Amino acid sequence: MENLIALLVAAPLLGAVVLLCGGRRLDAVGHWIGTALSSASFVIGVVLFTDLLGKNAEHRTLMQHLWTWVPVEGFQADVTFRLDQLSMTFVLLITGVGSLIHLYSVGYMEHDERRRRFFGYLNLFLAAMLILVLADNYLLLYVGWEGVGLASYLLIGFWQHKPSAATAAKKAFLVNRVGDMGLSIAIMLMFTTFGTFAFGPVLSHVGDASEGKLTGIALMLLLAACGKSAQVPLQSWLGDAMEGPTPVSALIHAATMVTAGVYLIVRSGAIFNAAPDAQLVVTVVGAVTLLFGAIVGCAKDDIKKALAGSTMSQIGYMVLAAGLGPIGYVFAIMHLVTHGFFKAGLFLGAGSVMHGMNDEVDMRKYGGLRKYMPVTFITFGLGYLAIIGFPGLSGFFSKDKIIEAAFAKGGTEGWILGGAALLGAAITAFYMTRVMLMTFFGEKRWQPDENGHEPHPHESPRTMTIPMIVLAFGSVFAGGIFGIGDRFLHWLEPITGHEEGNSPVSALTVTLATMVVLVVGVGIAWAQYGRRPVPAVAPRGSLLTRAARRDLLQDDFNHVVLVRGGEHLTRSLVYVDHTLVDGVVNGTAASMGGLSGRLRKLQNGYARSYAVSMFGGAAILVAATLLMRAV
Amino acid sequence: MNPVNYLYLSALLFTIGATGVLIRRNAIVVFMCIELMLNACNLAFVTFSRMHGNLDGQVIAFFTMVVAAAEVVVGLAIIVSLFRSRHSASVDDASLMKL
Amino acid sequence: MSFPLLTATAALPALGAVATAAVPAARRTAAKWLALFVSLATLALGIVVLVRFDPGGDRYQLTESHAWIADFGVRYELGVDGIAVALIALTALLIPFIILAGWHDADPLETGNKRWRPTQGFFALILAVEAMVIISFEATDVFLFYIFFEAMLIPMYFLIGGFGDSAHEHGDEAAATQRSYAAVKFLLYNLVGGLIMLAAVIGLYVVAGNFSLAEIAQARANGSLHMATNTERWLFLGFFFAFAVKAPLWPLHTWLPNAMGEATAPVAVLITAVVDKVGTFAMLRFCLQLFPEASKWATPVILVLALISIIYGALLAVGQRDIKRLVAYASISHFGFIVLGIFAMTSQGQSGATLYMVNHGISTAALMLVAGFLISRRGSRLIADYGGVQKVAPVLAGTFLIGSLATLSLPGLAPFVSEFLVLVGTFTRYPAIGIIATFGIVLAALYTLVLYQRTMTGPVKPEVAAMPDLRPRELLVVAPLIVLLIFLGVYPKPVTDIVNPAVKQTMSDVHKKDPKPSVEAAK
Amino acid sequence: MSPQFAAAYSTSTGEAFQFWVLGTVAVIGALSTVLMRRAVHSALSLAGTMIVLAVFYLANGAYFLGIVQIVVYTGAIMMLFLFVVMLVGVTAADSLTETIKGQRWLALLCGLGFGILLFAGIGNASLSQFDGLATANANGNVEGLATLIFTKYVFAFEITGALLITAAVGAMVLTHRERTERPKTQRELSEQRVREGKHVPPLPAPGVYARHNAVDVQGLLPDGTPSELTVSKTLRDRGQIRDVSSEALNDLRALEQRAEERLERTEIEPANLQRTEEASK
Repeated sequence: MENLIALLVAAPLLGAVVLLCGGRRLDAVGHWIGTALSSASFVIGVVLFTDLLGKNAEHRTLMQHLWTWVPVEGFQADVTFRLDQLSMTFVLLITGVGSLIHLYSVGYMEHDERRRRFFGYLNLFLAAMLILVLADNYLLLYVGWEGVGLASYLLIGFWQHKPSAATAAKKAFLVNRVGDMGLSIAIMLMFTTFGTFAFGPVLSHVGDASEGKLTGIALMLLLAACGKSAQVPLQSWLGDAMEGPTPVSALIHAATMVTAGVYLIVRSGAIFNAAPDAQLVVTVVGAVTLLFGAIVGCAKDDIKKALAGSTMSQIGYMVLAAGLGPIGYVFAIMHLVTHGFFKAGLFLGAGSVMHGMNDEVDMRKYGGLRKYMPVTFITFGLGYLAIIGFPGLSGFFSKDKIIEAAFAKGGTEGWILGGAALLGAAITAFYMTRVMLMTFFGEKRWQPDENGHEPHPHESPRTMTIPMIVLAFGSVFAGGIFGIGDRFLHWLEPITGHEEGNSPVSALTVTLATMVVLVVGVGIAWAQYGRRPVPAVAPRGSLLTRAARRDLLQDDFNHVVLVRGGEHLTRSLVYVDHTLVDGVVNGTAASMGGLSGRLRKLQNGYARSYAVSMFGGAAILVAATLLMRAV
Repeated sequence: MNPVNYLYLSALLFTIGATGVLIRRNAIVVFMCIELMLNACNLAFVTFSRMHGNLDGQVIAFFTMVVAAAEVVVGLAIIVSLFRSRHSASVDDASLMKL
Repeated sequence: MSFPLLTATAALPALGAVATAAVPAARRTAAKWLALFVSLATLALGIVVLVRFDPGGDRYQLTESHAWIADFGVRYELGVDGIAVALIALTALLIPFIILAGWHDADPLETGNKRWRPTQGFFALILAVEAMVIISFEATDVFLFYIFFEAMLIPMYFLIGGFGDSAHEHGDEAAATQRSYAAVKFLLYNLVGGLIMLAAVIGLYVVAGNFSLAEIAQARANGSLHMATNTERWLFLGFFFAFAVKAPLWPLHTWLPNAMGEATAPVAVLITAVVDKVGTFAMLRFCLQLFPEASKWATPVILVLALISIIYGALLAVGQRDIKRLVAYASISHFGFIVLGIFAMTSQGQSGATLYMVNHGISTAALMLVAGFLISRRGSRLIADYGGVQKVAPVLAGTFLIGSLATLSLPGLAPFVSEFLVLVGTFTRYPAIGIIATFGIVLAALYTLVLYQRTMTGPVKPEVAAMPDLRPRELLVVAPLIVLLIFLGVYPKPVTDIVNPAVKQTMSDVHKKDPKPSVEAAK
Repeated sequence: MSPQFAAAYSTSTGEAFQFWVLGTVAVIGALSTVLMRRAVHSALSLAGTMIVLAVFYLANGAYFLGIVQIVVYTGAIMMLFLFVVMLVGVTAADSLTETIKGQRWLALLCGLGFGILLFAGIGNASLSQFDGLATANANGNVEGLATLIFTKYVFAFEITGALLITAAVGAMVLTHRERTERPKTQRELSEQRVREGKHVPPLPAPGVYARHNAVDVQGLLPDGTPSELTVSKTLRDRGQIRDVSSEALNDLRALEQRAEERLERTEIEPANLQRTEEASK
């Protein structure tokens, strides 16, 4: 069975190689090859999953050693895959949602002449993501980590002819690189502390290391997670990443890749557990992002950017949960999986809307679409209900647990974190209702574009609706399946560990409070967008709204401080290099030239002059000889 | 009188000759000064010969004379052809190496 | 006596150079094929060396030793350790690609003139450089090394000055001026370095009485050759200066952007991927072995210089407007990493540095050669003159992207392994330096992606609209390099296996041990 | 010979007297070789010095060299010098003003320094031992020299021969002017002159004035202007034409001035009174 693990990665990798190197010959069948190979990976994943289910909880970790990667004195990195409950969960999520989105893309990208390459990139992404979750050491994880970054870069910038897409892709990669820097420093710290960076030895010897070092490692891991999972302060790339095709946003920037940070934190749980200070920082980052993303999501008129804000916020929940330690790990992952379903569904729905609306993304130009695209409306609606935590749907089970866990942290921290999570739930209800109302309800607000083409909203083809329906099912039932009877908890507990916190408030109170804020959020949204018509042009809005539209000015800060500052720095350095460093050398050369110009005058061409020098030289030689004799 | 005085005389003549080479511009005079230097050397050789009691010094002086003769022949030929082309016997005029 | 394999490996390209130069003016194509054939034959010999080399065997293998200048104890001594073998293989590997990439770079503008034979000259000079570089890697006699270390400058000077890139924003005349400026600058910088090294070489002879690396190192190790502290330091500085110029290390780097910018792309690759490696290689082989104490003494300063190189080179690369100069500054940054790895004095650092030399050679070759193909199509080196190339020439753009990704050390591609090893090796001993150096990887992403974005993406500029995609010859150059980048990124073991024993030796030369991890049990 | 004897070695009083007198002459000769403005004078001074040296050779027991010095050096080489001086121009006197900045001072400084060094060197050398040539010259000086030259130094001697021959050939090559075409006959030359319409009659004779009847004075044409054609080409090329056109006027003016000085008039125009004898130089 172990030997199948490599196949999980190999199938999409093969797809990527074949599709990217295959050339035009494969244009006709490329998308089916890609879909087939990603589905193959899913099937292998299911086979392995059933295998794992058939084993005892203690024997559910499979290892496959492939080859020794970097063997250097005192430094050993292997290509070894590790399949345990945690990675299995991810494998299924990635390959499952991934395959659905492949299928969806067949329809969505139908008119794109570079569809083959798109599928190649998607397969590349799957392979990298699988390496990320299957890696048995941090260095191999790093390969997947950067690999998904690359795939994300390629896919965000898929429509490269649009400068905005190219810029967004570059920005995503760069911000991620800052996070990667954290990961590499974390690995280096691990190496100096433990002499290795394989999961097993590192995580089992955490107790022997000093807390200072562990805090350092943990904070660096958090930095990495912030980059990949778009957490404050490295969140700025996610909104721009929506420049990519919508399936990409669904798969990479909602369901899978952006959750890699949560995976990293949960995977390194042992380290975080031993570094309470770092954990506190994790929860703060999670809470801040949760609110940040939610606020941004409220202000965006671009449907995908609103969803991106939501993604940020939801991942904030997960990070918050992960920061709570063993109380929250399981719920972080659970929310991650359910979020994978409903957010992918929402994005695919958004893609379907755009598909029918000539790629219009401004929600103020939608309205009343429920009549035109019923399937999309229903699936999107189910996703909506799931994300706001409507009782009985997926989000309810997972998010509720996280809020509970936040309170269970105890003390003032618990109240603050729990309060933030509750507030986030209210805002989530608000902005998601807003999206729902602006898109599917109310009067139609679209107009002919400058070429006179009026959009003709229509339902999307079967290849697109089927994945949406499947995901909608996931959005509705996943939470129940996982949550009822604590199935998910029992499945993951051997890996992450679990402990019940001592919550100052009962679970029922939390649930009730959640329901109340939910209703409040929906109500405010309905009052604002449901009762009266939505203006087609955005009103100026309050200061907060305007700031939120600009991603709470974080981008402006980046622009002024990092981009402008960087430009000035590089420009002045170029100047310094040219005038100072090179100037010293050129100055030396020039002074040499001047000196020789002066010395050249001694060479006046008169033989007698030379004779004097000769004679003088002879005299000096004689003198020297005599002196040597005398001495 | 100590015969070393011949050597002092030789040194004096040599120095005068060398200075002459340096300060005169007429190629012929320069040549004469060179001859003077050679003769000064010859005097030293002859004196050394006497000092050491063998004739080797004189032989060297003899060779010097022969070489001087050859040198004068070629040198004067050069001066003559130089004069033909430049209408001057000044060594300063032959300064093509000048900037 | 066995077959002198090392001599043959160096002599073959040398003879090839002579033969290529002798090809009549009209038979240009024959000269090209001859040069390619010779370089391939050299590659074959290089592979034989690689195979015959036994990583577990003696330190120096395939040795040859003949008296040369007996009066000064100069011997013709050759021998290779793992590091040298890896670099010889790299050199032999890259030259055929350089020749193939420069296939049309030296075609004469007018064919009538029988005495005008630039093509023959170009390829002969490349082969001459190859011969000298290889023998520099092989020489275990300091004097022998010095001679070829310096002699390399002559063909390089002509290659830079004589066969420049005419794609200059201010026209041909400005290009010619810039070119001769660059060539002279290259020559003078390296000559100054070489001169100082010569003084140190002579000093070494005065102190040690011979030039044999092995003998001196052994005598130093067993204490029979004692050097006064100051003497050792001065000699070390003399050697190091020359290598730092060649490498090039900040602030001695300014010749590289000029040289790489003005030379044709294949020659630029020759400079940075092959010739400069002699500098870093020599730091490992000569500085550390001959002057271990002085090396340790100078380490802090050198590490700081390397760190400055990394960050400074990367920042300047961001600020460049010219594709080739950008790659040059990127190389400066990378050489900073190599030097950092060497002087971190840890196994990981030095293995990483050696691996880095190989990988940097391949990755820069890939990036620079594709950049050269790009430039030859548009006739401009300015980044601003491009845009949207991806749309018209996807294969070119794809290979360019892979080259860029290799330059930014993407995991899975070869440079990542080496860069990470260097960083880890540095970090274990000097955490602060390791962390600052890590900023280099962010900056690397910045400059490569900005380059890619500005040239390849965005709306198609009218000037590039008719740009043809990679031709078969060009693809033949790039594809193997990319395959190699991926292969060595995934499976660098063949190289590390060869390098590790040599690094172990060097570590014992400087009497340094790797720092122990604080939690040993985890291993 | 014992050291005591060697230390006491001294020459006869006669030789000492001869040395001091003739040595002074030699130094004066050398100095005037350097300092005389005319090359002829230099040459003659040098000849004098050489003869003195010949005497010294004789006094030092180098009889053969002494004779050779007189015969070859003074007789042949110096005559060769004089010959070339004549060829180049006897009358030409060099200006002794220095044209190269600092050259003279440097030369004197170097000369002085070198001289001091030589003197110091000789003074410091242990030159007390003099063997004399009594034994060496026992079989006669010429025989002794011949023995050495034809045995020990025979190879050098042969090479000297080769050197002399080479020098002779070299001198010929240097001074010989290759004729690249057949020389024109007199007839052809006259035809050419007629064709070019120049100087059909013989060239005019040099000028004849009351005070100058030399070949280097230009003759006057019928209109009174001097003509360069009247002076031979060699003199023209050397620039040795004497300009006497304004001499008579100058003389007249000088006469007038003297007359005015006597009459105690003061207006003097010195500039115009200069004789322009060497104006052409």
